[in-house]
Amino acid sequence: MSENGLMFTADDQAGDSDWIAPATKEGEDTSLYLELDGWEGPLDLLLDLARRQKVDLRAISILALVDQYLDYIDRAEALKLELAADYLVMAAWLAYLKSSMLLPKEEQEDPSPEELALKLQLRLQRLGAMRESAARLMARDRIGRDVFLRGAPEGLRIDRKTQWQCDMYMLIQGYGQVKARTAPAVHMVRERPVMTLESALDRVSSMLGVTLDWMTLEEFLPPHAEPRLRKSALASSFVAALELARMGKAEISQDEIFGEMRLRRIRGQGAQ
Amino acid sequence: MSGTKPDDLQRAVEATLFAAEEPMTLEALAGHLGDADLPAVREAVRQLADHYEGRGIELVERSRKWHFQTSPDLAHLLRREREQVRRLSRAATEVLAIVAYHEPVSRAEIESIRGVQTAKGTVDVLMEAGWIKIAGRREVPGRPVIYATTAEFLQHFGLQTRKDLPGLDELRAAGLLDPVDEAYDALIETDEPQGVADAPETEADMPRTDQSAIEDDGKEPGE
Amino acid sequence: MSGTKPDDLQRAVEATLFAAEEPMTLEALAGHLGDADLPAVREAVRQLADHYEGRGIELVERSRKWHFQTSPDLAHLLRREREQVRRLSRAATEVLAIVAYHEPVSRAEIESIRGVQTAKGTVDVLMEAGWIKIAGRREVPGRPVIYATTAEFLQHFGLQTRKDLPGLDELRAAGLLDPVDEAYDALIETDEPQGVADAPETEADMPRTDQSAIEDDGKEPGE
Repeated sequence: MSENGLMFTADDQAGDSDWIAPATKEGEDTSLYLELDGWEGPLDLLLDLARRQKVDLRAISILALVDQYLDYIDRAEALKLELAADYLVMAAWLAYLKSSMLLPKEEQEDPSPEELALKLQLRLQRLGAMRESAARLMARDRIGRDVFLRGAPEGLRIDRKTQWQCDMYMLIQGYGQVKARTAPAVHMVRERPVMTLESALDRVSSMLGVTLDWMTLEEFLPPHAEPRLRKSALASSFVAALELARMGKAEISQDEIFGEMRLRRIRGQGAQ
Repeated sequence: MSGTKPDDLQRAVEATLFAAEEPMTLEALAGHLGDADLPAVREAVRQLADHYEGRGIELVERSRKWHFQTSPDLAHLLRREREQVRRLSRAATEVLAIVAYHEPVSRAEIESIRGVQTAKGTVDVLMEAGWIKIAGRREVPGRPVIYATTAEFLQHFGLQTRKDLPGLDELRAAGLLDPVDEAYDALIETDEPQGVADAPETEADMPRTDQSAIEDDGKEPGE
Repeated sequence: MSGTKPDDLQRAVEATLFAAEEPMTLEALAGHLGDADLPAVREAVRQLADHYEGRGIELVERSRKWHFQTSPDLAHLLRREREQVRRLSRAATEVLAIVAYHEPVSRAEIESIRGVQTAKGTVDVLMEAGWIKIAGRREVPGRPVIYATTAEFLQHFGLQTRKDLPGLDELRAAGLLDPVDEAYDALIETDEPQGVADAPETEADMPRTDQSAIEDDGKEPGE
């Protein structure tokens, strides 16, 4: 039993109101209309049967209810109506409940049949409460049925308009930035005083020709040179010294690591 | 009441609510009226609602939003030939009531109250109508989706807040919104203070249509 | 005038006209109200129109048909303009400055002066602000649109004529043409795409395409 088939059948019977209990017309209580499609499951059928006892749901007789339900199912079977499993499961459970209720007290199991019966009653009350609430809800003044909104509202529209803000300073600053950013860039490499390797070679070799004595590297550097030129001269002169040594025109000596580097002409060389 | 000329703010509120296509909160109204003073807007709305009382149209509040609508007692004049309101199936009606009175509520909880499996289509119909929405997940194993009603639901059924649900207080007082087991325990405790020993294991008691998990995918031929 | 309770017919007419999707003639009204007496309907409509006079909405007759409408003096509430003040983006400021100093200029010329591509939205913003206008087309292949500043531009920036714009010499004197040092340049380059320097605007001047205009609309959903 699925309610899918029911979703709209209930409507068909509902007539003008949104909801009425199906097949529950007054005066039919003795011969219950046999139409299982009318119920939303066994609990719904039970609720309907319970209502027929015409007492408060808190005062229904569960035993009588069970009998009614089983009777109903029997008749449906006699008529060869196809019964959904839900209804049969409920019937079996109710039959079990009934037999436990009729058993002597001391043989009862846990949970007791009283508890089961009471809980069934509580469930029926809750379902009944929701059913009534649904009916009351549907009976309220509903938009489009009982109350109506304006047929042709003009509607509200908000147009956003932006007030742009800019001032003179921002303007000319902006222009200045464009100009500054796009001004053709001229890259100038500043002239720096250097001593090239060639001039160092010339200088060192000519100075070596003058004496046979050891001279420190520093002594080959131009005196009074400004510091940056001096650095460059030192580097170039050092390389020149190595070069002269490689050519066999000079010899180099150093007493210790990082010690003073000395240089002298190799005899017989450079005199010519 | 009527009789006095409306002031400028009242006129502006009246015109705005009249022209609006959707109900408006006081805040939205104040914003629309150029950041008007909220208490003043509230007062203007209240006076307008007073003014319209007893007329053919009325100014009502639903879920904190205000709108004009025709008076309910004139429904017979205005019902159109074509029915504007979707006719709900009985299943959908019940599910809606259960969501409204028990919210937030999971599908399993709805099914346990109804004692029958709920077709997915039933919930979908209510979602499509804009009356219920998914309100999150219950932090229990399986993290089932839970449902709650919407502002449109309140609007449609003319409820200012959920507290206005018909009979809500009575149902609550009678414990009819509590689960069966809780109600049973409460009953036992008051009736016979000692009898809780045979307390309830959950749902050992009735042939619930608990197969929802199985049937969920299986059944549900579209309608 | 107002002050008296409306009678049943007035209420019915009021509700019917409120809910109607079209203006209605007196005959249609009478027919709708179950063949009410036409003179009585006419009188009810007249009284209602009286009642609404001076309120935020009014009941008006247009070519023999009656309908409710927002009072004309409150029409501004229906089409509300919301002004927001926003600082011009740096890209737009630069474009504006270029137009001012070089007008009339085409977009290609602006781009060649700026050294970056200029989103169409940037030009649109300046047109919307009313500061630049299309001043014709350059008679070269492609006949590009050329832009010039407007009288509003002069007014907004407090200039008598364009000649009052500071010259390049003055800009230089003010340090505004100083070569930007490398660090600053780097800053500009990283800043620019996000438009950090320029207020909360989306458009930057890097090779963005023209969607800025669209995006501006797309955002800011009404409330």
